[in-house]
Amino acid sequence: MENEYILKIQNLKKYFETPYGTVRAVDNISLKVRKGTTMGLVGESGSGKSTTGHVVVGLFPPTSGKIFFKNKDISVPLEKRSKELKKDIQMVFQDPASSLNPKKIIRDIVGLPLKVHKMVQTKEELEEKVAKLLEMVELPPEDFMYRRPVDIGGGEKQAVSIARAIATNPSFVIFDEPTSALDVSIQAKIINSILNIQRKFRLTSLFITHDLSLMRNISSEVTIMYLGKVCEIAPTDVFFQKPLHPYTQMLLSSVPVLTKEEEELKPKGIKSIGEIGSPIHPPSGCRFHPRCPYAKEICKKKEPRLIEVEPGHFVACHLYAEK
Amino acid sequence: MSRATILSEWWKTLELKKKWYNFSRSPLSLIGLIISLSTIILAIFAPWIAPYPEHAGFYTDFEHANLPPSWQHLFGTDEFGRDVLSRTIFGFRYSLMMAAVVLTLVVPAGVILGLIAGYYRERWIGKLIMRISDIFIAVPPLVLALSVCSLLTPSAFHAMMAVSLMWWPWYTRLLYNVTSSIKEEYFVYAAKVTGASSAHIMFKEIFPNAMGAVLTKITLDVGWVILLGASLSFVGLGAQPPTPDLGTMVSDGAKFLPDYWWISMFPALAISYIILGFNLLGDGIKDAFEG
Amino acid sequence: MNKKLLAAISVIVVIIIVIGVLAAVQSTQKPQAEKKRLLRIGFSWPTYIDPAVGSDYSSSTAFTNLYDPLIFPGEKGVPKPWVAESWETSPDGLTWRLHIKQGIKFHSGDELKAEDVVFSFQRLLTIGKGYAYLFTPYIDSVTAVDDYTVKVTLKKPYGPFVAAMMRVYVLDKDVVMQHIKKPGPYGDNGDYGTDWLLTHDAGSGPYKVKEVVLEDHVYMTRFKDYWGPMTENAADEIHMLSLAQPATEKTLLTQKQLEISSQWLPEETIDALAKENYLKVAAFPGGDEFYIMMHTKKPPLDDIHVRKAIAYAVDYDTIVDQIFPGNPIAKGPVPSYLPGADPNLPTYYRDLDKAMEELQKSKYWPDIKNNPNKYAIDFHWIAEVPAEEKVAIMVAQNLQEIGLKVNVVKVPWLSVVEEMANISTSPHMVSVFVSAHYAEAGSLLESRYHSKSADTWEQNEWLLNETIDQMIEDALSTIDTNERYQEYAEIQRAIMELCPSIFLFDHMLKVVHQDYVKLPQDEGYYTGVMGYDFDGRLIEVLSTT
Amino acid sequence: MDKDILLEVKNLHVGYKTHIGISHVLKGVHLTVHKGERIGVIGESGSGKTTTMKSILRILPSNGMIKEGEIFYQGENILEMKYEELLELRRKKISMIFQDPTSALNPLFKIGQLMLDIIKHSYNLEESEAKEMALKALRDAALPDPERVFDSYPFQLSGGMRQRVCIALALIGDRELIIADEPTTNLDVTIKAQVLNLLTKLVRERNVGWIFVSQALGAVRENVDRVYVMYAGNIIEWGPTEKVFSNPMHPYTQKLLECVPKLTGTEFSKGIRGRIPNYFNPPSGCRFHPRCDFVMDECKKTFPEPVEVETGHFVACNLYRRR
Amino acid sequence: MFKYILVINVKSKIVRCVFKMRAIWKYVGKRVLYVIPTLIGLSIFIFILSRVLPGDPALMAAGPNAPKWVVEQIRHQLRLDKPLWEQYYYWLVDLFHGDLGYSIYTKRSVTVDVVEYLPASLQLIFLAALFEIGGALALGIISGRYAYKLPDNMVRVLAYIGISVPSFVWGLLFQLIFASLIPLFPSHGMYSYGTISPPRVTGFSLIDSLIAGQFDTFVDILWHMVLPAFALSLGAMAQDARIIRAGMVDTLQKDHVSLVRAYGIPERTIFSKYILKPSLVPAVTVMGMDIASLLGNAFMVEMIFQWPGFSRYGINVMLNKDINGIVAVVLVIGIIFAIANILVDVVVAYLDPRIGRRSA
Repeated sequence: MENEYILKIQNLKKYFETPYGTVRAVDNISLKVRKGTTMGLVGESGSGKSTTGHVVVGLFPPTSGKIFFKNKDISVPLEKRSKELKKDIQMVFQDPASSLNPKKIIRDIVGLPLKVHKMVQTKEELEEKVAKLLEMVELPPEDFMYRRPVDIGGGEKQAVSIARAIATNPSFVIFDEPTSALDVSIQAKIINSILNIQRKFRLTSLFITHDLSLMRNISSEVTIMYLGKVCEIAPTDVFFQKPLHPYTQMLLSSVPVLTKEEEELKPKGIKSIGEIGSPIHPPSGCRFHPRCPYAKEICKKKEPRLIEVEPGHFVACHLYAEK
Repeated sequence: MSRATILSEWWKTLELKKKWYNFSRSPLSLIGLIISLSTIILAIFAPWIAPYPEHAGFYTDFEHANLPPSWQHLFGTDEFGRDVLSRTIFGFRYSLMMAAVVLTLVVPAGVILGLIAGYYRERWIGKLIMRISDIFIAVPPLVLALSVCSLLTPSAFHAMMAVSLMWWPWYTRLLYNVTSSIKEEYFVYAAKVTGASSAHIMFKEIFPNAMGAVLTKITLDVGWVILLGASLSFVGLGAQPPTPDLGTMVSDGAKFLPDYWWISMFPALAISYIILGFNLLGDGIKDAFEG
Repeated sequence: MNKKLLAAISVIVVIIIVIGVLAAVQSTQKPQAEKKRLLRIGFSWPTYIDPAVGSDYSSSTAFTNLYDPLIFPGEKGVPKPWVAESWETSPDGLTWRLHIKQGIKFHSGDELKAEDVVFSFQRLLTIGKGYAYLFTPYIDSVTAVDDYTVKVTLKKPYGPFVAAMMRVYVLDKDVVMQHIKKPGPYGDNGDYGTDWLLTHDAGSGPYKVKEVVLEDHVYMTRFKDYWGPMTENAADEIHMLSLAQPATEKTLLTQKQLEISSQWLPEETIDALAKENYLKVAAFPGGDEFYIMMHTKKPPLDDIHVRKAIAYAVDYDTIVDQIFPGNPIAKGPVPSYLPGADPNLPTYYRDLDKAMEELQKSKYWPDIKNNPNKYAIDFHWIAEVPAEEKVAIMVAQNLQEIGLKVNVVKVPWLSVVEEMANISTSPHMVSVFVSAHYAEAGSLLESRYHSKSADTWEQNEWLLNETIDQMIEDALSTIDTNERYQEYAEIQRAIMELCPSIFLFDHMLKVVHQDYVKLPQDEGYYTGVMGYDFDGRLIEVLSTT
Repeated sequence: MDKDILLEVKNLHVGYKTHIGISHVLKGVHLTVHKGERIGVIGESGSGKTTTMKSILRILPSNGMIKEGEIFYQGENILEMKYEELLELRRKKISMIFQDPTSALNPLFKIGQLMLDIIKHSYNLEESEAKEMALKALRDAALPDPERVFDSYPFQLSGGMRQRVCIALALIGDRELIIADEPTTNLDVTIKAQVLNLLTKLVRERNVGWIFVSQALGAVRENVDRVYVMYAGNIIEWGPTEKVFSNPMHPYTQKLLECVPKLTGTEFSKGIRGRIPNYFNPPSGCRFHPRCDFVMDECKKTFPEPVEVETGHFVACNLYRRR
Repeated sequence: MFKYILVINVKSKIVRCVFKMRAIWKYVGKRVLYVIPTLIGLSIFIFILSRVLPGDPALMAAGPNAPKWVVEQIRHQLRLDKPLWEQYYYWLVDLFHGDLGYSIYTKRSVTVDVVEYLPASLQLIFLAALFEIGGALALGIISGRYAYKLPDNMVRVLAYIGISVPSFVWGLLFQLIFASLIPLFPSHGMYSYGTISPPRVTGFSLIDSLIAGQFDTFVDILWHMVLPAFALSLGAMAQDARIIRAGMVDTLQKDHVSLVRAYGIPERTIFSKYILKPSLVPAVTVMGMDIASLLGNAFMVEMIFQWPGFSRYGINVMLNKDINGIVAVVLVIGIIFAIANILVDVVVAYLDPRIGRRSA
């Protein structure tokens, strides 16, 4: 049964030293991603969701904890990872403007992984493969192959990023807020190509976002993070029916919606208050307690453990620990 | 495929066109281009353009010394009876050669060191490079160049070496700053994640993004190197006579102010002219890359 | 912020305006000072006013005015008794008794006595700088016999000893010893007062130090109790000013803020200034000759034919007509007016055919013909004397005509001194002015061509010729003047034959001065001894400012 | 003239002079705000929303030029006002909340300095009175510890607090119209909700006119009475909020609403092809025609006159004109 | 109890103020610590260079005619007979005793020279800095205020000329025009002839003359300073005017300017307050460094105007290969440069509250 998890994160910590103190970007989280599914990682700024993605892909070595990919320990610095592994895990980054080298043409940008992994020999072969990849993300190759990133729009840039990420035929792709900088009309297009590609390649992916509505449409499982901690993990359907953690409820209630049906999904009786704490000096106990309407004495002192309240549905909150 | 090549060429020309457009937008840039080109042409074709090319070498004609500007000698003659115009034209040659030598030495070294220092800024190698470059930036380049020159025997070669020694840190700094900001860009992350080598990332991913800044700096630096060289020779630590060095000409001619003002003032104007040209051109190139 | 900034800007504007107004006022109103006879002379720094340290032109001029030497050079450098009123020599010439003049007063008011003379000798010899080199090889001991008699014992006879004593300036022992800084390099004597004497004097001369600002000026005021003869209109103050730029000097001269120009004004500036009717140009022998020294041990100059070829190629006339107008072409290794100079030597002159002929005789000729760069000649000239550049470039041009390749290199004076200390670093050719240390041909002959001076700046020839050495030593220890001059003449002839140097010209110093200043040089007077040209005892200032 | 009308923008044409040429951004924008009415302006980035708002206060950048049109504020044309009158308008009548609170607050001045300066210029008050007024405004904006905020530099505050400060600024005195230009775009989800709640609460309490500019369709729907849809410098559809959202008429509005991901996770739209046009050389006729699925020949020629499809619900599309 | 709280309230304000100061001091301390290794590196570099490169300083020091033993004595005195590291070690030890070694050019301790000449240069640079700041502010503000209009274009062209013409050319030109052709100003030196310099108290002749009550001398010195200071300041002035202009043009586009404009702050206040201050932040950095760089340009200008300052001393020791002098000149200028750097940082930190302190 263990094999079905392609990625396992165990007690992962990532701290950054800054002149102002230690930033506890990710503080002891564990999660597992099943093969062929999409795990949604949701949180606000400072929650450590992007850092988690960066650590998994190897950009930063973990401070402590382990990451297993296909049952191999990959919690090592990037230089020590094998080429095979680098080929297998790819990432699409948040900011389309900075994701593509402005001085290169699209062909070379998409072709870089192909060249690095020696998947093409000649220039013709390269152009052929790049053309195929561009078609896959719905960019007409003749039109885009020789352009530079400055000449194309944000959505198109992100499409190129996706083409680059799938160039090596990876089995696992991390999408780090791929559409947060895009307009809704463009976002829809990009999400569609992501969905298509996932289907076509049977990709496993980690989808990082702050947008719960988007998450609803794309992922099969959801992990909610707050200030470097995991609050709740649940299958998407269950999650939207029955959000348990007060933070999750607050998050859900904050989403502005367009229709009556949606309105009904939003938890009532909880209102957003307070400010997100600082990851340098996080609140004691449960990190959410200063903003939590149900906070009790114990919340200030003891950090809640992640417990499974029903199969597949985990929550880290003292409210549920008592049961 | 041929269509693809045509397309690629088309985009390239478009790129150039855009740059030229940004550049030529300001009349000052065009003036700069004209001035710089004129000095370069004068420098290259000096022996054919200068009315008395032999005056750049060992030549004396004391009978005709210190003549004021006339049709025969547009800039007059100096205390040796040499044509100041001819020597000024040859002076461009020497000045530009100095700039060329210094910059060809300095730019690659500074750029590579800067790339390494920026890319490995957290490691000891990056820190070491930056600390060393700090040492050379700790005093105005002129002061250190003068000191180094004074400890050697004065010659054009030593002056160039001294200026080069002072100059690389500026490129290292430039590249360090560019690199350390660009290395946090996502496209560098992407290249790392996909397994590209450090060398590839430094030279193929990061460096092209610094090209504009480097090119701008090189152009502006032509002026500054010439100024520094002229200052060295003004003090007497530069090229050896009878090399027609503009700085030397100014300081030698200064003895005869105000009577024979042309001996020093025309070379002085020439220095200003060449520096002005490259300053304007540099700003134009900056516009071209940034605009 | 707004107001503060406006205020700051207006303050700056006001400052600028005030400065402008003040400048305008200043330029019309000269600063009011009491009327004085001022003698302001331009010099080039460094000037060390300590007689045991300095030895160059400006330092020596300062000594002349601040101190009294044992012997004073009279007209044409003839030695005159001065502090040493009279002297006796033992027959072997090894023991000298100097009788010190009585009643000479130091600036401190104390009387000058024998022990001060002894002290001055000892201090000079201990420190070893300045003019000490004139005495170190000869002097064995100096002692005071009584208050007014000094006994000097020599190691070997020293013919020109009397002339050399023009360089012994007497210091006030008590004053110096009061200002000694300890510890210093001279043991019990600490620094021997070198630090203090850099900006103060301890002399008995007609002027005393008022203020010294290094690299800027030496101000001296008249010493009222001076014992010696003074002209009636002697200056109240002498200001030696460090001036680096001819343009500045020109401005100062025309604004009557400078009485006498510096000694190395470019010919162009002198010409321009000579047009003003209130300015005069004085030219007088400086006691030095301008040489191009050729390294006789370095190929291709180790071949006498090459040297001679060069000597015949140089355009002497242009040099004295155009570059240094007014200077007579040299007639031999020593200036022709120097006592002991032989005026009838065979000389070299420009003759390109002869030059080619000589060059073709040389063993290097085939190489030079095929590849002039192989035997390129380095010609060093002294950066501090810009006019030398003209000579250097002209000579290079001349030698180009006979097919010799020359690299002209401008070198700062001290670097020239340094490179000439070593036979391997000495350049092929170097152009230098060398003056006699005392007014006799022997002085120059010794310092120019004796082997012991080969590693000094005064000889780049590296002649290292034992015969010449012997001849010089013999001549110098000859006490009889005529006999000595005879021997000098022989040496000069021998040197001409070896052609180790190009003898360009006997140097005439040229200064521009205001017409209200009367220099004895205007009347044809000269000493030919460096540093005695501007003697406050003799210069008349006829106007007060 | 309707006395109730607070602000009326008529046929506004605005362009920017740049070195490449003139970019024709606004092409006949019109907008009406009644007293105490809450108006929403929606549109994607680059559609000219901010330009419209800046034109109202005449704070366009120096290269912006109003080519045509009128802006009436209570019957007075703002565009023809003298400088003193304009200052009066800016000081007492209309205020604006900017998109990014970080760049909108001068980093070198304390909040207090800025507020005092503004209050003093507007009301000619004593220092202490002015300070009292500023503190009251901060308190109204629900800022904890207003004294401390007053004495802080912007960088010492969190993003949410900065935007509250901007809200406080906008509410000083008795304004009649508040323009909020995407006031929550750069904030986190939960903070967004807080700020928006605060703003709507204050606007409702004081019964001032409000123009709420936003890309977040949900937030607009939940908070305004009437909504204007902008595309490429044109108002293409407007009407009462409920009607526009439940019955969008313009093809662009329809598509746009489809693109928004839903919490209910219904089928995802394919997005709108193409992107916002280049304003240097905008499409002729209806500016949406190159992206429109129902494009007709006349769309390329003439800009469609608005048609009232139901009471108060207008749409500018040739599809409806024909009908 | 109430009283106590009141006191605390008052105190807290003071404490906050002190805290702010302390934060800046801490920041300065950090910068100083960072600069020290650089200066040590600089001293090692120039020290080794001065000892390793060919040339015999002892021979030069002894003078042209000195006998061998004098040369040896000087060699010993300069410690040139010791291994390099030992020489450096002793040099460093001496440095901590305030002794920079013996100058073979002035024949006294270099420390004395530094004390003597440095004030004159600083004084000149101070006036040049005044010119520079005043001119740059005036030109920059005019240019920024009327960006892309006629005054701006004129200032821009002037600025280009100002930057391109080397300071020594300005010096010669001014000397030619304002001292020779139109004799408004003196051509060289610090005093008119015959002026006795005021008794040395601070070393700054301007201050000393005021202390001594010699107002004439004060004016005289100032009068001598105008041309060199102006020649020195022009390049930097042009440079800084450009930076200020660029800063203003840049700030003009910022949202926060739109904000104050939207709230009815009059244009004049916007320019003089909300635009000027942010544009000054980058300008101050450059300006400070430019002022420090004046020490470099002063080398030529002091030479032309024969200003008896540190830079002219620098030229002289360099031309005379006075190794201790050269090392000292480089080091002292390095120290001044570092101090200027730190001062600039402090001023910038004062102008820009974001730098150097950050609320936790």
